[in-house]
Amino acid sequence: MSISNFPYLSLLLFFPLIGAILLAFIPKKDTLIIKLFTLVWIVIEFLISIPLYFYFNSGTYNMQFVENYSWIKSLNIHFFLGIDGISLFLVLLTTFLMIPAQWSTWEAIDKKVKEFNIALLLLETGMLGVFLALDGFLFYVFWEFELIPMYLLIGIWGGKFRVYATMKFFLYTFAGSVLMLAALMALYFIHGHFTGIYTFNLVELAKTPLPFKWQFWLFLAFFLAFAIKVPIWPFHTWLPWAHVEAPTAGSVLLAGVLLKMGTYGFLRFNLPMFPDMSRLFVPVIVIVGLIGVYYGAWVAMVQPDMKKLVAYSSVSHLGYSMLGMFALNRIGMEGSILQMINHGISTGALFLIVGVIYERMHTRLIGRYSGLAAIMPAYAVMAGIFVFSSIGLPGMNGFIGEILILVGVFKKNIWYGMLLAPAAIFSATYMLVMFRRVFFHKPKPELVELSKQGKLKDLSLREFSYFIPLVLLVFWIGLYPNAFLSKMHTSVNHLISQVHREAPAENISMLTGGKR
Amino acid sequence: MIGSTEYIILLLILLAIGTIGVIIRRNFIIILMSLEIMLNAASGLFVVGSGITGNMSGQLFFLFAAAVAAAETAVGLAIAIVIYRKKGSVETDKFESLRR
Amino acid sequence: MELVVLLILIFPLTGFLINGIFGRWTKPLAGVVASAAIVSSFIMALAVASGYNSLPFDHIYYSWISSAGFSVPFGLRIDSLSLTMLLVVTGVSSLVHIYSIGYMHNDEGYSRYFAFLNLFVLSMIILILADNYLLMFVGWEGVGFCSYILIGHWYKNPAPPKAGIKAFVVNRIGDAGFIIGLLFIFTHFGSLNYTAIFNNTSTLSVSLATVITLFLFVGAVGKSAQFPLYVWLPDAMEGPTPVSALIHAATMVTAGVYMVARSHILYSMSPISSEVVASIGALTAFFAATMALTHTDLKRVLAYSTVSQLGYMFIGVGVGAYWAGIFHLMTHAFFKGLLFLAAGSVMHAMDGLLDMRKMGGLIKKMPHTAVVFIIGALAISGIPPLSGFFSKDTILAEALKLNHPIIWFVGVVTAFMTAFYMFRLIFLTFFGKSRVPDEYHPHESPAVMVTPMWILAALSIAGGLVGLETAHGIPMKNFLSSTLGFPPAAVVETNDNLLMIISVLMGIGGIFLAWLMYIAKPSLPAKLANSVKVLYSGCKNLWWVDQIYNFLFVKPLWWVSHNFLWKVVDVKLIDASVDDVGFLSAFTGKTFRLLQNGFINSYVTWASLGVVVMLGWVIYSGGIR
Amino acid sequence: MIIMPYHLSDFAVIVPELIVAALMLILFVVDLASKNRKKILSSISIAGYLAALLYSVINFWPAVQKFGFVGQIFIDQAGNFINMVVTLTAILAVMMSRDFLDRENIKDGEYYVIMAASVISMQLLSSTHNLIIVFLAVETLSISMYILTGFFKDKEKSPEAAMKYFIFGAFASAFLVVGIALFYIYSGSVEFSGIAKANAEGLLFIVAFFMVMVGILFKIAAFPFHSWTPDIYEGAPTPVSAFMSVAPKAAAFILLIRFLAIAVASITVQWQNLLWITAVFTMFFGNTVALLQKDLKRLLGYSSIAHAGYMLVGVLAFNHLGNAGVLFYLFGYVFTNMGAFAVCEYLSKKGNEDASIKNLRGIGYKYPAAGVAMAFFMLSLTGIPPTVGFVGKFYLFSAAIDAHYYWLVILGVINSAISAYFYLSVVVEIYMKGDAKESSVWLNSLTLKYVIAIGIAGTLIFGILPSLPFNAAISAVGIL
Repeated sequence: MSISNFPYLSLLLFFPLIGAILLAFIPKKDTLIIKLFTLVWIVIEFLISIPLYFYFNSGTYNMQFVENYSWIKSLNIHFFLGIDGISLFLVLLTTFLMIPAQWSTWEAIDKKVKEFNIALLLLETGMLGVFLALDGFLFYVFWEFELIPMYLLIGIWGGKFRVYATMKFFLYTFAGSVLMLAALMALYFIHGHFTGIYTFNLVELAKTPLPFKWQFWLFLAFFLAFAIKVPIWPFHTWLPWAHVEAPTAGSVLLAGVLLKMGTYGFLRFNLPMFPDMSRLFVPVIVIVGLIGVYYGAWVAMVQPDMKKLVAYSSVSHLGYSMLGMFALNRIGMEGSILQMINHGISTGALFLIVGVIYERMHTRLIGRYSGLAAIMPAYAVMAGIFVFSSIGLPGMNGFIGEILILVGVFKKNIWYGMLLAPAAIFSATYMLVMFRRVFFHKPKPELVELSKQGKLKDLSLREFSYFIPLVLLVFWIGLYPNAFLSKMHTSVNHLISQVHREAPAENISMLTGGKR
Repeated sequence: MIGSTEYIILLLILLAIGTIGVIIRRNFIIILMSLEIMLNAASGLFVVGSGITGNMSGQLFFLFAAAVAAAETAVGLAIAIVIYRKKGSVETDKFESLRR
Repeated sequence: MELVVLLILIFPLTGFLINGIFGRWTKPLAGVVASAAIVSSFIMALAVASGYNSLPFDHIYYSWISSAGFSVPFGLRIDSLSLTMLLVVTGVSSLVHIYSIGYMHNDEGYSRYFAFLNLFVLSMIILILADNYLLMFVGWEGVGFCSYILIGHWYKNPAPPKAGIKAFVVNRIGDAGFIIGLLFIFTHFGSLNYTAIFNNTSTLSVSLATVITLFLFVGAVGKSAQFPLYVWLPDAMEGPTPVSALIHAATMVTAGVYMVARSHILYSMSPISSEVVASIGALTAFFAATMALTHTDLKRVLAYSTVSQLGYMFIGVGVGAYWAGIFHLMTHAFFKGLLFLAAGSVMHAMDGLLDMRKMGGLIKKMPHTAVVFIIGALAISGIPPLSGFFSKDTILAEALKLNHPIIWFVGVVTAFMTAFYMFRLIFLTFFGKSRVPDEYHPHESPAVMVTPMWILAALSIAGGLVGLETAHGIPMKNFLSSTLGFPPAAVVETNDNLLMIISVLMGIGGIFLAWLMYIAKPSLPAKLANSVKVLYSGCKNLWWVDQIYNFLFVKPLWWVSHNFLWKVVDVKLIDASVDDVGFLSAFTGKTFRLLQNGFINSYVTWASLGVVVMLGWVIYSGGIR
Repeated sequence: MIIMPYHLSDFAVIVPELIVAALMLILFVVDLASKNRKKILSSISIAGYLAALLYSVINFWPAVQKFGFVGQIFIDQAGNFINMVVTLTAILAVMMSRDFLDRENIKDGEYYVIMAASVISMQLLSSTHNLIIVFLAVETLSISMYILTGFFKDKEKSPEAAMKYFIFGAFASAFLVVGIALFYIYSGSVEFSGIAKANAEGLLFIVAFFMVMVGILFKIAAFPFHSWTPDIYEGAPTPVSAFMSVAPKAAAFILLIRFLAIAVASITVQWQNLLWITAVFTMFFGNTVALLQKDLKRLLGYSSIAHAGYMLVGVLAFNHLGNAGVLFYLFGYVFTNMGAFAVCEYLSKKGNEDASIKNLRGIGYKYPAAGVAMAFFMLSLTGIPPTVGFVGKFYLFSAAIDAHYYWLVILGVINSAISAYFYLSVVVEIYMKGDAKESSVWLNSLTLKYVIAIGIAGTLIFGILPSLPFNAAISAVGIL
């Protein structure tokens, strides 16, 4: 399906890696060239990814721009890349968010600039790999590979407790994903037992659902790994730590893209491959999702630290997305995917906002700020746009996602919908209370004094320019979401039809071996 | 008359003695001696084995085992000299700088 | 025709964008630009009105959301109901804009103020012209957002932003109910479009209709500040007065009434919810009136009177006389807008003072404002020739006719209280001896503020004529009934003249009592106050509703989430247990480590112990077969 | 008893051993000749090992088993594979010790001679079915290791380590001999096939099996017999502990695989239960105690215990994929572990061997190449893609899953999660704790840099393209 048989996706995937290698040769001293080089490289990467949107044929649900080379013959592992309606926008979101992420740290990161940019480029390859890989093994390789740069980003350029935070982040995700590794192998062999085809090819694995006995265990293993990544409620305690200690670029990408890998994992593994168990598991997800939504909002309300507040708000927003996804109907699913994209944009932008004042005042405590609107009006307007986009004000991107999810969940079960609707109240409260404390009232004397010294300047041209694309995207999705929804329809329909299949009866009991 | 099993039991007892010697005694030389007892017990088993199975290779293996035991003891004594020169004593409980 | 309707929207949008983006440079002209935008949109509305016999106009401009099975177009619809609302909204907004030029002329957030005022009118028009519930919800939240911004306009001092948040959040509580109702509609009808819904309501069971309408009514209660969720409106007075005039009197708060009127078919299908609407309306009317009795702040009294008048509209709409509700909505927009603008000019003159105890005898200093204020007060008290009388009287008459005697009685008592507190306000501020502290020197407001007030005063007077009984029925009734349908026939036989006389008597009685207490015997209020101590203090502190809400909801929620959810559950339970898993492995490490104590003898002992144990295990598990 | 004369074709079977034996003699002579220019010795030994390596690489294919010496010794693909692993480790060890010994001004060249002896014994170990030859090979290997461990006679730790290693080693080999003897008593022969023919399940047979297992488990440092490893790795000179952590393990594992596959097929259930327990305890012991380590060499000691545990999982799987996985893992382990020890040596100062992790602070910025290399070694030891450690673990665990050992794999996977902590705390020291102290003087030895380079190259290349060595391993385990 690709334009020609030009290996388009591999270029997209390895282009940042090449950039990272080239960057290694630039001398460490002239940081400007390094920063400029990386920025140009990331912009080119984004330009490469744009034709994906235009050449994407939304008529068919099977994979497009497919590349399939054999990698490890003995275990039938292939280097298999491809995208469909679900992963298209996540890829675009990744390449798009890289630009503001890198651009926002031109002043913020002063020590070890070269290593920072190399880590960023490696991170981009890792993230793209996860969304493009359609072979279980390759997916796992990139799933782990993208952990390392993020680990270094938080660990080296982070805040005071960075080592604790990055270690917690890494170990927590790693523990979940090693369980997924075991499940992946089990899936490979069990699927082989039942269908005779020993493969890691995700599309193939999704073709024939396994008997329920196996679906149960495999679903739980994958669920744990992705639940930690999303993060779903009980597994979220690493997120505030990771966000508070991460540098701005780290937070933007962590919130913007890394969390989406968890939800994407559900769409690629849990739902298509273990349909019966997914259907059975919906009440659990609903309970945990609802708790996550309300818990995230309530705890965010009392956070003294801005980044922690936004981190807990991510728990709440992604709780929405999970509920939409497990409504198991087309509207809920599309709402969930759109909510992922919206969350990426608005939360990523919120972290950039926090980064701007952190760069100037070096503190994230809400208590230390007041009356910024008077000192930095343009900044206040920008912050306002993203605050209201994350609250879900109609006309902006958040609202579309939320309304679709609400409709989907409501169609699934009225009581779930009625429990979910009031959550918007709390998502408004914590955001607006934070907004008021930071931007309104008279500015504190020290702030006034700082602004006199010219330290608290309003948004510089550089900062302004990387917010503008985000604002345009916010209003574009808000006012004309069909540009995004139209691409998803067929893939989502196919996924929903997959989820509603019945597993074959427990016919072949070849698997005599007990659990040793 | 004494069947082959009694020999095996005797030798296994000898082996047990050697093992306990290694465990209890603190002095490196005594440990060397008990190791030697254990190896002799093993070689003895070979001889008994050849008695039971009737072919001669058991005796041959005894020779191998004995030769190796000798080599090992030689190296053991060399090490004893080195640690004596280092620490002035061969008590094993003096040597616990490598721990935890 | 499509273009004209679209222009009504485009003008405020361009006004918003010009003032919003180029605010810093168009500072002096911001007021003029904004007003021009709204006036031209008003003219467009008039153009549409001129061709009103070609209504209803319904056009879909583009498909907004089209997910699988859930398709929501961006469509506008004009019928007689939305036309009336459109004219009222654009008309009053233009006047308020012109008034604001004068009122806000030395405010440093000048262009920002006008930008958001335009955005407000835009959202209100979207709300009115929407042809489906979701687009109405867009307008619904849009006005909520603009009211948040405009209330918090003077963000420098602490109170306005807090009031803004309170307004937004309380609206959001209502909106949650509205969304649920909306979801019910969608799941049942498969579409949110008015025509699609109202054409096949036959499939709808009464119980489902009740559930839908009740949830929609929760939204209306939130937006139109009815009983449980009215607390935000009095605090909204923190914003500039023209904002209160426009948003909290004429347009936004009436959105709830409009929504109920718009879904009149659903409400008429379920008697229970109509009963709930009417009784909530009555309760709110009476309750708010009691609070207005003893309040000393000029704008707060008007705020409570708005809540009370909204109660009346809900009575009208609740009992089934939808046209009466809308009619009162229109007249209320005129005289309440007038009262607020007048209050604004008083405030402008007294540079911000609102406490009536420090006013008095201002009529000499501000004749125009005083006269205009009196006209407004007369209208609201329901004194005949003015518009208030017609709309309030019809509502009460309809209430009685449609067999709601208790509601009628409550309405009548409230009418008496309305008249009393309005004229208490007038006598305290404009008549009697001047208690103005000397550093204030009140003066008449400039022409740009007075003229809009006079226009509104004229409308308050003439507005009622539309409701006059003429040969072939009441013009307003016929006009509105084309969309709202004629109200059900009277159940209880009443003679209209008697009703009219009763309501007029209530108005005059209220005025007389106010005159008696505040002009004739100024000492009377004090005596009365301590004679009925509890009741008085109840009214004084607004029945402690705010404190109750804080105590029941805000404080516990904050405490639970801070001390329990965050500190205990998040930190102690989940996070600690995650770290414990780490410590568990470190702990096993410590125990295993004891084996490595450096003594070779202990190594060998452990090894031989291992041999024995393993040997035993191998023999035991394998068995000597 | 006809004594069959040995003719020329038999020697064709043991060519690798012969090459290294010749090397040993040459070294012996050159050592006497050269007064104190000892570096020549290391170059010769590198050349010698390279020759042995090339030999087994050249005639690795076709997959045939050539027997010699009355069928007691043979050469097949598995033998060649292990030979490659051993000689490669020897080359890297020699390259590591070249400047290291010079700096510690150790002048006696017997170091290289004894190392050659141990290489011969390991080559022999991997190409015989006869338990007596196994015993001889294990003993020569152990003795040479005792000597190499105690090579730094005048240092504080080295003699103590040698002493401990000797006592524990002798103790274990005693049990080995007793086991062999009991097998002989029971089945009348000392060859794997002969023992298998006895096909017995008697108590004595099991005791015999168990005694032999003690010897083997000691060699691979499995749980009950592991306590020597950390002390010896810390005490011994770094190149020796590096060499010791890889080569003997490789020989021991191939021996274990052959022994279990052929000799004791009759009591499979027993030994699988036994190994299950041993594997789990080895993994947990190695990983959990390593969490608390401050010294890098001791940490690598505990990590080698843990990796023995992972390999036991592969052995337990008892299928082609499992055995091939073990071989591949050993192959990858050479690069990763030797590289890690090389970096550890790189940062040790003259005289004191103290290699505490604190010395690594900030080397990521002072010596970027060494920092990145160490980071990748740690990732490979944890089993994170794109490294050879990950692919190795993947094969081992998937083999175990194929053999329905679900709980074992889950425990194994949890272990690699635990191990992530201490491996990454090394990376934390390298990158995240600020800049390096000026005082850290590094051993500037060219060959050491080559070792690190080969290590990192091997770790990454075989991490991304594992099929070449893995196909070799799969065909090697075809005919054990």
